[in-house]
Amino acid sequence: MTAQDEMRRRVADFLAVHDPRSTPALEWLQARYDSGLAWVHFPLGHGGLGLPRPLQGEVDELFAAAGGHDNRPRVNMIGLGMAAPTILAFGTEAQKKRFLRPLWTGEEIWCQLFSEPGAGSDLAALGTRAVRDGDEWVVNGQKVWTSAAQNAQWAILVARTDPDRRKHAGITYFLCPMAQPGVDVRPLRQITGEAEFNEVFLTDVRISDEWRLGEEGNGWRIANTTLNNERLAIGGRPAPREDGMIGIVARNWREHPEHRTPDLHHQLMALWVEAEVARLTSIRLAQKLAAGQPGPEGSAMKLTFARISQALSGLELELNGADGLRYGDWTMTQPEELHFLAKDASYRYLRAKGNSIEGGTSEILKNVVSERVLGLPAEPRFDKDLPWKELER
Amino acid sequence: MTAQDEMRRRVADFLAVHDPRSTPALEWLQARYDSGLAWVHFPLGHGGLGLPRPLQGEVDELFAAAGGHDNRPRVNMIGLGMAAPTILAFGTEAQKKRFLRPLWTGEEIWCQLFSEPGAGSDLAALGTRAVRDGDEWVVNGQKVWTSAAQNAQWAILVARTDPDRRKHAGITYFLCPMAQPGVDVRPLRQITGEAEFNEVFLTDVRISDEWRLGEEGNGWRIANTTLNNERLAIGGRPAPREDGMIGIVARNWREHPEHRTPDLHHQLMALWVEAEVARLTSIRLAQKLAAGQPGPEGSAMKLTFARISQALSGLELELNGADGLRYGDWTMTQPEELHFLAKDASYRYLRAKGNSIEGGTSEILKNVVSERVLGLPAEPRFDKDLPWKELER
Amino acid sequence: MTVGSLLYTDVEDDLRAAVSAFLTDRCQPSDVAALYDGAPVDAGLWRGLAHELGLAGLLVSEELGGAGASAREVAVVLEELGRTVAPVPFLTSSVIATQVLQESGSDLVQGVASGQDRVALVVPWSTAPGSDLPPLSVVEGALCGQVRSVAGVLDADLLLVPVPGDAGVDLYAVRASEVDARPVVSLDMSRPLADVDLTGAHGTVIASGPPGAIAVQRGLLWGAGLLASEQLGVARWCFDTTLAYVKERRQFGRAVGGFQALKHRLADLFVQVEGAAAAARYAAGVLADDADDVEVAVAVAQAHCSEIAVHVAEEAIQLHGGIGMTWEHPAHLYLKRAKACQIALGTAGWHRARLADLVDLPASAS
Amino acid sequence: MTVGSLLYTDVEDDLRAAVSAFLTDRCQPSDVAALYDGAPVDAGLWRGLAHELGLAGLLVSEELGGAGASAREVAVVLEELGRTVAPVPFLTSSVIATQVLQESGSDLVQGVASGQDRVALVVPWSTAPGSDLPPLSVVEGALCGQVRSVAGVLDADLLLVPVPGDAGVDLYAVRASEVDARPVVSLDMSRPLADVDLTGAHGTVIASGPPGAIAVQRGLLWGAGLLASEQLGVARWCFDTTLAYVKERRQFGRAVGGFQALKHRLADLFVQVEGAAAAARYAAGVLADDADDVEVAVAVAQAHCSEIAVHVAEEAIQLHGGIGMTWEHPAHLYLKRAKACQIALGTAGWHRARLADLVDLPASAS
Repeated sequence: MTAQDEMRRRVADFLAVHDPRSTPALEWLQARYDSGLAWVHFPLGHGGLGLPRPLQGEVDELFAAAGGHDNRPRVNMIGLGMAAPTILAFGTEAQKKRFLRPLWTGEEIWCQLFSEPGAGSDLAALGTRAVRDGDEWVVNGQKVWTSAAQNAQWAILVARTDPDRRKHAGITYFLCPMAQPGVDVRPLRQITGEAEFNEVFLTDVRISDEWRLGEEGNGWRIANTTLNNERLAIGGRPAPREDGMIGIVARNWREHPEHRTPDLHHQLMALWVEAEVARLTSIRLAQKLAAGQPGPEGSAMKLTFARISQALSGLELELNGADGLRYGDWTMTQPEELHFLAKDASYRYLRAKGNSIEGGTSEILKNVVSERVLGLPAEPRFDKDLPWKELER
Repeated sequence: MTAQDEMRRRVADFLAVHDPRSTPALEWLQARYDSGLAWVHFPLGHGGLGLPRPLQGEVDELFAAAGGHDNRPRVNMIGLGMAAPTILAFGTEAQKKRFLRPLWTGEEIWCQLFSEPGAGSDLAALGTRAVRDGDEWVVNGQKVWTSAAQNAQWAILVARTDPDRRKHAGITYFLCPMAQPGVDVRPLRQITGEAEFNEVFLTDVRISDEWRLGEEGNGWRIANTTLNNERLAIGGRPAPREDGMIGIVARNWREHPEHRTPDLHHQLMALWVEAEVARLTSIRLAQKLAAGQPGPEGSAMKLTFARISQALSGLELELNGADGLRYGDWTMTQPEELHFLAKDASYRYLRAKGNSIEGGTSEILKNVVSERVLGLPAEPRFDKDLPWKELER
Repeated sequence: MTVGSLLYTDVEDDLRAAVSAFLTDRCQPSDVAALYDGAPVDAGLWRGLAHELGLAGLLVSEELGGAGASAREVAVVLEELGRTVAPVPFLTSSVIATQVLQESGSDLVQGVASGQDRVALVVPWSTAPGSDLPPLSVVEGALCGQVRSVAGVLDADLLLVPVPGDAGVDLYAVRASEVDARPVVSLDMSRPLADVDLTGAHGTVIASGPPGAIAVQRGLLWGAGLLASEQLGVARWCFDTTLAYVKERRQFGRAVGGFQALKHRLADLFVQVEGAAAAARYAAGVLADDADDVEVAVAVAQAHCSEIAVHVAEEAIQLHGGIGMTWEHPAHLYLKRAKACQIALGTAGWHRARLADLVDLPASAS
Repeated sequence: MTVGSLLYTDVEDDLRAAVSAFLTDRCQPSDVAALYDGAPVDAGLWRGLAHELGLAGLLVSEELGGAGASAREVAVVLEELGRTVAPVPFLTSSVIATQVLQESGSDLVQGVASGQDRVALVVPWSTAPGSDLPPLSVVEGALCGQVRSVAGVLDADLLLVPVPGDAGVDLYAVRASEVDARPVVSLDMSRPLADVDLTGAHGTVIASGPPGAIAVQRGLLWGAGLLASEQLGVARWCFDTTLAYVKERRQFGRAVGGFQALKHRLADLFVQVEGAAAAARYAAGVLADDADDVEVAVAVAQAHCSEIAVHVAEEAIQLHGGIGMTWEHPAHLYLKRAKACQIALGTAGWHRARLADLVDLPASAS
């Protein structure tokens, strides 16, 4: 029996016993986790069956088709996409037991306490301090760009535990309870008017050593695992033609003949071609990955999509003429998830500016492509071997 | 009497005595030099009157209007534009006496032996060696990108005289007689088919110490004077609208309605605007210079003109359709001067590629703008303080 | 045609210094940001500029109570207003409406000059010189129709309403109290727009037929040409602020402005902003001299400056990294102004198309 | 429509290896450069490719003596021919003319398959699929007229001459000896053009009316779609060569490829070349499957690949510094091929305009 057959049989068996219509959501999700059908590529006992990762897509589709409850993946993106694989890779058995199940079922939402005002692209320069005090760590510092912090029960956190070592070496990785005293979450308003993200101020926050992930001083390596999962998640799924922004602008063009000019047409067609080529390129990349030719080229796709989405959203405002001068609503809100395409054109224009910053700026990604894909020399570094505390900041 | 009045009076007096129609060219030019009307901003005795530099333009116009002989400035660009100001600034009295007059009259044509295959943008890395032997220097090495070498009697030359010192410190500047044994000039063919430049191989070439310009080891500073004069010369004179490449392409557009497409029109108009803005910018820069607000912004103009000229010449081939696929003549020739605009569109397309390389690559010029105009940090350097002989090449 | 001075005179430098000092004192980025949350515009800001600095009637001749200055001085003021994204009706009232009134020979211009009346031309803010005006009609002496996305109308005292007809434009002067102007949530709240319902409003015809059309076109042409200087001011703030930031911001143990890719981008931006300065100054000079080249100069200035202001503002956001995406940092105020200005008074594409006609480079064979 | 594999099969990899080995052995850059100085094309090069490797009839079915391969294999051959700027009539004869003959149902295709006949379609090399054909006439059974800038005709044995008429195209097969083909000094001497005077030539009509027009269009469409793979080969050579050069060339004590501005440009080029690979492979796949999406796929591939090949070739010249401007360095051969290919079979702009029709994004309201 192939892995696929086994998976299908198990899904069918599960559905025969757990009818989603008659089972409460949480109970159903917990049962699915316990049956190893949460993420089938995870090991037995941790929501999986040790099956090949590509099967997961079909599992989700089968359950969705059967009316299964969903675990609100868009609300817990950090948990599912980043915390879970990191905990799986570096957590103790006890940590995996404690965290993975409520994470997957959505009982516990996660956020990420990585970036700092002074440590963005250069994350390894981070200055949030964690000082050991018996069986606990006392954490002080400021984090930023934390989505979902206002809803999260747990955070993945990196902090400096040894300022005397070089910057990459003195970092430790923690799982931080967000309800702990001293955790102060403040919404961070963006240029759209919304606050998708938060600043998180940490003042004498005590974290049990039990919630340290991996060895002391190994945090940089672990954080990179997390971040690689982020870039993987950002990389494109196969999309139909005219998916996303280009579809919106093309529809706008078709529906508003009165807005057409030769100049806008030139821009539109150039971007249509770019969007189609990007689509084909990302399909080709996925085919390469599937054929076992993996690589860091996902960074290149992120670059491309950011550029095209920014150009298209800018074009759309010009296309809208007098209406391009208007905006939906500047009221500050804290959206639970991002509804990029559902908002108005002016919102998209502003929000798209973040595409080339969040999850690795385009500048950093071009470094990644040129160094890791093309093998060009790394930037000269003056900060790699100095103790962190001696770095100019 | 203002300087301008004085200059006009002297020109009138000169013409009254030296009628160009009845005086042989060389004799007339020598007399003009001796009257201080060659370059009026040069000192007395060296072809000038110590008048303000901006007056020179009118002097040339007055003589041209009176039918004066010209000193073939396009054939001796290196001599007039680069060698002369450098000799004036750094030469001994004897050197100035010996060289400036025949240089200006065109009796002696000059070329420049600076760049080497291994030292282009990084000219200070040059490896041509000059070793002292009594009152002479013995020079060995290879130079490249030497225009007019086949016609030149003299060259300005930089060579390494002390390999034990750091790269910028061990260079000396020479005036090299091109007829000397061991000077081997070979035409260097370009992608256009022509050989505008030469390679010059120097094998045991003996140069009298008399022809050393400035102190031993001071060659880098002197060479920079030469090169700054080059960039000054390249910077734009005030031009009328639709001057140069844009004029050619615009004329082509007007004369060939059958080639017009919306796509080409979009490109044409975008470039027309860029060319007009560049024209206004260079006029504004000249106004700033005249008002005593000088700066290295000339580098920025060269960048811009290179980009626009390349884009326009590429567009012109597309515009020409089936005829854009043709070429004038691939036969190798050695033109005495550059006739960029008089050649066919395909030639211009190829030749324009050099605009962003010769006289400082666009990459180097962007460094210049960012560092010297904007005050951004210099590139990290690993080669500045090492002895030249220890540098990796 | 020869090109006049593209630099600033001493008088212009003094004017700039005065405007700049006033705005530094009275118009902080936080004040502008507050407008997005519904704070009212500080009426004292315009009063100060109009009365203390005498800017309201800058373009109006001295006989009519103005300062009798030229487009060159107006351009300098607009640079400073762009540099501070100041929420004042200078461009709409003291440039566009003033030029319409002057061209119409209307003595209402004295109200502008005295600083008593703020005046707005009632067209969508995206209207380019030479493009169609919104259809309006007059029924039994009263206006009838709506105009969307109009700038400068919310704080105006007097509106100039062009009613296009077969023989040109009938231009009505209408008191603001006659019309219903509904505020629009605008991309650029530092120049908020309104939807204007004119139905039932009464006014006075101050020009009609071809002269009315000419007056409106002159207002729009001056608006577009001088908007370039406002865009230059926006671009300069973005460039200067970004340059300062990359010199100071350190990552990987270095100022980020020392990374070559950023250096080259800043060099490119410098070239583009210098180009914007040349184009905007040329347009201002030609408008001041009422020279033959006006239409070309305005089209070139708009085609270049409106793209450059947006590009520099976008680069400012990007090169500031995350901080540029925050509400707290003023960069977004400039991005929103720059993008709105790109659409205002005709897009770059519109002006390139206009230019094609002006310089005899037709799009197609026919 | 779903997207098939955009990768290479093992069979395609083997084919590439064989073609590459042959060309490495037989077609040096110096051989190509010599063509610009009037050296004759080495006839053995095409003979070897045609007979030893059996490429002449790659697209011809096995019954008719060909290899019965698909557009996918042809694309791989074209990538290698682009990578070596090889002076052979594969694209003109074995792709374009072959498709015209196959669509016409002419048994002349057997001559192509056997390697005996090189065939050329007599249209200007700039002719895009769907664009007008040059006017020719037939007077008393003999052809009459000239066609400028025709590719593949100088070494052709047989010419296919389309004579447009009211009801379509009459397609004549004419022996090369019947016509006067004057060589043209070409921008790309590795695919030299000729001006063809057909006056007085006699031939055989192999298709006429609408089927003739369809046959010609099919040839041009296949040519344009597969030219993208040749352009990909050109772009790949330029990219690979430049990447290797900047790693090795040292200035200021560092490999120039370590300067960040260059690193970022190379990253951009990489992205563009990968895009070209995806677009070219998609076009080849869709042509191979004769799928509905053919016209869109061809237009996208041309719109992207023809720009990218030129851009990468231009960047190769620039990033090689002075050496790239020399005759001695092969980069110029690729620049000339890339620029000629940009114009060949329709410019990117032409293909974007075609695409606008195909995907219902009309230029104007009417």
